[in-house]
Amino acid sequence: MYQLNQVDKRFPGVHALKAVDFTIGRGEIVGLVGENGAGKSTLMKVIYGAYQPDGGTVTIDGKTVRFQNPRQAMEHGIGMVFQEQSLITNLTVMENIFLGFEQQFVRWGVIDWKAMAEAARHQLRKVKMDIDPSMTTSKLSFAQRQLVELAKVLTLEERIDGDLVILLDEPTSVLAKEEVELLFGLVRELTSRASFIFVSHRLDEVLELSDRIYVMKDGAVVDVVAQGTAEVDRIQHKMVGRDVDKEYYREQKQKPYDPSQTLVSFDGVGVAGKFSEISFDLHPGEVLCLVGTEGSGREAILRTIFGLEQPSTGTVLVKGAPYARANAQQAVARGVGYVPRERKVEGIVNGMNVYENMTLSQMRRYASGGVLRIGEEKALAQHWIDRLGIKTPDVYKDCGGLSGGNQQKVVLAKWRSGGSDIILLDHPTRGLDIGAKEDVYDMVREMSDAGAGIVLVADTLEEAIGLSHTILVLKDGIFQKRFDGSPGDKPTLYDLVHHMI
Amino acid sequence: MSTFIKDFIEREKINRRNFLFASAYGLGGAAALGALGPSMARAALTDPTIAWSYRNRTNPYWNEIVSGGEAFVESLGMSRDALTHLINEGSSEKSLADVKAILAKTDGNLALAIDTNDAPNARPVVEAVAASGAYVSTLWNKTDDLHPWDFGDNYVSHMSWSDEGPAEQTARILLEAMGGKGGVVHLGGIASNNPAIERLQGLKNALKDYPDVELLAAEPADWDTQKANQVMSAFLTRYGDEITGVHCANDTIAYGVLEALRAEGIEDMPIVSYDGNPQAVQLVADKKILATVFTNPHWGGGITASLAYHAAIGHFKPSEEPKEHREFYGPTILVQPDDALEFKANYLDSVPTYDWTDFWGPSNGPIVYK
Amino acid sequence: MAITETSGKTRVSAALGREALVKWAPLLVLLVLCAFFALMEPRFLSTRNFARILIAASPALMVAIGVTFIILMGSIDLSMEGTVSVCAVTFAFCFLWLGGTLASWAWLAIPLAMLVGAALGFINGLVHVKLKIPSFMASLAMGFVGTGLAMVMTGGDRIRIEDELYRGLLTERALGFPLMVYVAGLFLLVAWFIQTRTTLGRNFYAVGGGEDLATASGLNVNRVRIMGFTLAGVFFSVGALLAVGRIGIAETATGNNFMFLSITAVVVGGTALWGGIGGVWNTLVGVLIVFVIGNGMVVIGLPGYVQDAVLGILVILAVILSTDRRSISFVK
Amino acid sequence: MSLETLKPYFPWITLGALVLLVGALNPSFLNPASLVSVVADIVPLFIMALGMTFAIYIGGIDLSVQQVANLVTVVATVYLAQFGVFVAVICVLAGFAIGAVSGWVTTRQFVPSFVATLAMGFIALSGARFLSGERALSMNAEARDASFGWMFGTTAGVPHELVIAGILLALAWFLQTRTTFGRALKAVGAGELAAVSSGLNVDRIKILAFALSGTFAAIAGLMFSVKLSGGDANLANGFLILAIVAVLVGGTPLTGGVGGVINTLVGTLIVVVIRTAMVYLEVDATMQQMIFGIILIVAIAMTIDRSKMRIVK
Repeated sequence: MYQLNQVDKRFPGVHALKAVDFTIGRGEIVGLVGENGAGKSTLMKVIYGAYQPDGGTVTIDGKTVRFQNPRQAMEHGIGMVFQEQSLITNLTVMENIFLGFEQQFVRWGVIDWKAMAEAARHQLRKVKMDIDPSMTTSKLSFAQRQLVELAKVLTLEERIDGDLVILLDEPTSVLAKEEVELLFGLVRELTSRASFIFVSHRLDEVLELSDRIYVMKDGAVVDVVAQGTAEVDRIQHKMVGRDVDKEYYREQKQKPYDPSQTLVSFDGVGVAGKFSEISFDLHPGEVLCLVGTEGSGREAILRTIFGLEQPSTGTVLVKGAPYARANAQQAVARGVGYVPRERKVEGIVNGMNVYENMTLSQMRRYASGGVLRIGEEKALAQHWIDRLGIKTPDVYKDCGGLSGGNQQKVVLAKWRSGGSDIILLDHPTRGLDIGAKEDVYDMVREMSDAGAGIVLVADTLEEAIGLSHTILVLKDGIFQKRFDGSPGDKPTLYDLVHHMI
Repeated sequence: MSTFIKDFIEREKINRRNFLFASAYGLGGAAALGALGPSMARAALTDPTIAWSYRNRTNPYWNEIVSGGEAFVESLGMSRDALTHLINEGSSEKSLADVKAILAKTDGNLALAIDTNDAPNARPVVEAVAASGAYVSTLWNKTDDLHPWDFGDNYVSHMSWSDEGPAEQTARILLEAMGGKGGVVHLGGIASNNPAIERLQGLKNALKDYPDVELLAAEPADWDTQKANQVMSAFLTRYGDEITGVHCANDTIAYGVLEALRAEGIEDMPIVSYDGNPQAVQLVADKKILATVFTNPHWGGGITASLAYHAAIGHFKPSEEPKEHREFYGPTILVQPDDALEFKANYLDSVPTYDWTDFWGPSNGPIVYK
Repeated sequence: MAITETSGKTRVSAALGREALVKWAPLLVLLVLCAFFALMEPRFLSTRNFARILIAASPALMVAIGVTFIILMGSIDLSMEGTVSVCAVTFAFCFLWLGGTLASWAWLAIPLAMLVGAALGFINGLVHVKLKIPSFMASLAMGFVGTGLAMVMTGGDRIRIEDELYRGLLTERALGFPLMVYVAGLFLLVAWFIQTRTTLGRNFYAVGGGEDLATASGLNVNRVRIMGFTLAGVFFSVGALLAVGRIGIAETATGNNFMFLSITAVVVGGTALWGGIGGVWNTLVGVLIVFVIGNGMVVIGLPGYVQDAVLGILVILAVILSTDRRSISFVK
Repeated sequence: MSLETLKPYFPWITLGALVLLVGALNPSFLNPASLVSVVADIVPLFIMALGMTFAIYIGGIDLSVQQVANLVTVVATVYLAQFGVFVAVICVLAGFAIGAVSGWVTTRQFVPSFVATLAMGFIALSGARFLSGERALSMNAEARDASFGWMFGTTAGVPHELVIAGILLALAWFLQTRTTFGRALKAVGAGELAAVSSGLNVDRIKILAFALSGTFAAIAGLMFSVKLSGGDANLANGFLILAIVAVLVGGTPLTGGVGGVINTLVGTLIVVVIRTAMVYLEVDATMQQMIFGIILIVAIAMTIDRSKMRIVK
């Protein structure tokens, strides 16, 4: 039904898509996997009309089409469900759903809000949501927003007579397990009306949902596997072009920590509206993982350690003393390093080069009387580029132009080179390909060996279990359960999920 | 009064004698001849560029000034486009930069007439002109310690107007119209401008003789119609019926005041203003304004350019002229309802042809410093 | 579980309380200011004085509403001084040329002036969108062009509009307020209608809330932007028409002072400069705050040289009060 | 040489093209002596633009600079006789303080800098009007020459103004490229959240940026006051818009983190060339403002580097 034939796309210096063939049939769910930079996002953009291919053809039911912009693609029944941040938060739910297509509710130039609300309710019912469509979107939870995204794309049903193709881009990244199940159920139901292209880093979910899976590497489709024959190992092998280490999470490198010293100590700490009564100790060499759903207070605890949140109750001791005033400068001075989830916005400065980013938190070490010793900065950067294998032409490269994994390495190098020994990792592997993930895991072990204490909010539960010495499960800002996870004696997924939800 | 105006026009046109405004203020003793400054190396220029540098074109006052400059250029047999305009838009910095640019362009072959926008700016302008051997005459703004005779021939002259006396004159007309009692408000110019200070002082001088009139308030309206409109509205709230007369620092302010009163349906408020713009003179004739003071900006604009030009071509040698020919007041003439139309017909609707080599005929005596 | 529920609820109600406070803060500031001036000088509190404030505020309100749409999109428009001048002068020339009174074909000058405003706004939008120049710079430069154009048209002259019918905007009153106040009120309603009930108005919020997201949703953002600037141009021209109605003079200087005045008023009213939050009612309150301060300071008799400082301090205070500090991480 | 590599040099190319164009139309424009004199005159404007660069570099704007300069002309004139050359210290401190308060109001009170600095400008203006007694004041010529005469001499044909401008430019450039403060400014301008997450004291850096802007405005005001030998509350009017235009045309867009003080040098020169060219090419006075606006659009369209601007607002 929908077909790409030998589609080519080039950017200056990059051959992003190499003669890609891609087919999706009516009612089919097709998975799309590949490492970062393999060409998935370029392919998606070609499909929904944001990019125009340089070569090859796109056909729908045998007819060749060419989209100049996403809108034209929509008119042919192709819609995209973006990640949760793609709703405009100051608009109401219904406005978001019908953004760009308000004209159907306009009578004599006036928007009929009642009609729009009614139509929006109809869409929301498709995703089994019962909320007031005139609510401001900023008041929804992330999971709700993801469903609204889907409802928005499903408006194509009414608009388009022909078949629908819906792209799902990492739709599960913010969802809890049960929400994922709900979403998958919905998608399966909807196959009566639409075909889906499902893009995710979570291979298990792709395997579970998809009828067929396209595996991409270096801009080309390297394999197409049907559901029955798909194996994680084989797909991973194709994706990275090598076998993934069975010891993925480097469990063999996990060493016991030293409980005699304490780096961070929480005693009955609470932040109003975020979490309450949290107590734990972080020791040198320990990886402490905070587990819970979105909004369970995990991030707020990290932010409290980093001085960005002021605790309203309890005491926080960092290296034995509380902060005089909670701010990030104090935390950094105490040796706390923060690897934020929003890497591109909070992790690196887009527009500054590698060495400038690496010394940003520790400029004083490379300055005399406020004057920078740029030579030393470059030497430091070069040292860490070599040590971590950061792929960059030179130290002058703008960090905004690096791939996600290399950006993350720059952020980690920033803290490690500055001697930080309390490292806060917020989704450190989010959006990274397998190779880059493994590098991050290696670094986590290295840091532990060097005596650093790590507080981790992991991307997946497997990751949490695999990496951590200690797991704290949180729900709605309340401490639920503590697990010890020495190698060979780790809690199971079920143990954690049981306390999370 | 009408014969007065006729006389005035006649004299300005042809008479070389000094004409003095008929009242007893403002004229100090004759200034002694000072030591002449060093004369410049370049004696005289041939065919210099004639330029007028002024604040903006949006004010009718400056348009009048410029029309004088253009009339002068035409009197030399050139087209009016031959006059170079430099507009500073109220920026001293641009004023000075423009002067530097035109000095560089003409390589000093320049006769410049200028209002420097702000008094302190006069010194660097004059210094720059003198340094490149060009000639300059200034109007209105200069600091008290800056004198043409300190620059030999190159700083030809400075003309200003003594506003305190005429403003007092209009104030007296106003206070009489108010019957010598009630409350008056004053809407002034940009507070730091010299004429704004003098015009308010004129009102205060007159008030000394009218103990029953109270000066309710004096606020700056920045020579601006819209601002004046707002200030007058607020005055009406604050003082209401207590206001029985309005003293405006210039005509553009008076327009704003009139409209503010009009909005309230007040038609008969005594108002006086200053500058004698055509529209204001018409309003005087219509008895909307009791009096305004005409300063003949057309003549001022022409004669300032003429002085610079004739000194530049060596027609006369400024350093040989007495001090009262180098710093002098411009003419002022009071316009009241009974002679306004005649004045307008003779003076504004058909601009008199002036003898632009009669440099000091209509002037009003040497400038006096307090 | 129960604990979470209640804490959740208190969280919500606290948030609602704060939200409501921030939402109504500009109006509260306005009321407090009025109460203060009335206490200092009882005459402040009279219909006639409010009429005076509204007369002064009407043209500025129109200009501020125009720029509100632009600011809602997260852009800025600094071209209003030029546009207002050109529209005022065009109107005056055409009005006089077509007969000089509303009772003749001269009324055509009114739609014509609005058309000119739309055209200038359209060009402004084109320069901004097509040349990819940030609106701050594009509109600043277009402002120069506008003022310059008005100057070329008038040669510096002022044009008087004496027509009693047209000046009826100022002189005719109903319920104590001149007609121009009602005209401004009518256009305020039009603006409110555009803001809430038309696609274009809602799209301003979409662009301000997330431009790239709006593009991805199939919204033609460039078109919305250009139409926004065009609409702003129309409101600038209405401001020009009222300014001429108020003073009876059209000149190059008619547009003076509108730039900083209108943007200050928009921000004081609670519309965020980074886009997406606020609207025309906020702008009404903001304009009133600025003009009440101006009027009140003269009415209570503050010395002129203090007035600037008091205005500055009050503006800062008003913005501080109407900003939800917890919802923003930083401001530039 | 691809278009990409040429991009950083667009402002220079624009400047060169303008100079050559005007020179071709009127060769006397290229006379070195007159060029030097024209350039020397814009030094106060340039210094103000230099300070403004810091505010715009972090993504803000400083609309108070003109009023700060106004205030400083009054302060300098009033207190010159009393304090001699040390009046400069008072002026600079005043500029620093006003800028710092603007910065504080912006960063700590979340008032957008557009409004905060505008309002602070009003406060400075009140100060100037009060202190000057609403009159134009002039400096005592002897005191002026004794304290600040050195500002306006020439050495080997080079006006001292240019030397001062050069020193301040070098200082600003050093500050921007070689110090921790300059690096922090860049981080704040390009990615404020990342700067926070790196433990930088972002508020202090922003406040300092505005304070620097005020300081440079004060130096500009002081030079202008000495040059004109006087001061009043309106003396520096007309500086503000030109200073902003100079920064923007130079290629420091309002989005922050891009451009810098060298760009401002080019921008100021472009503005001056355009303005001077009007006189040289005898552009009709009523047309000048319109033509200035049109050339400005062309110049900005040519100079700004759009590659770092994801969204053009």
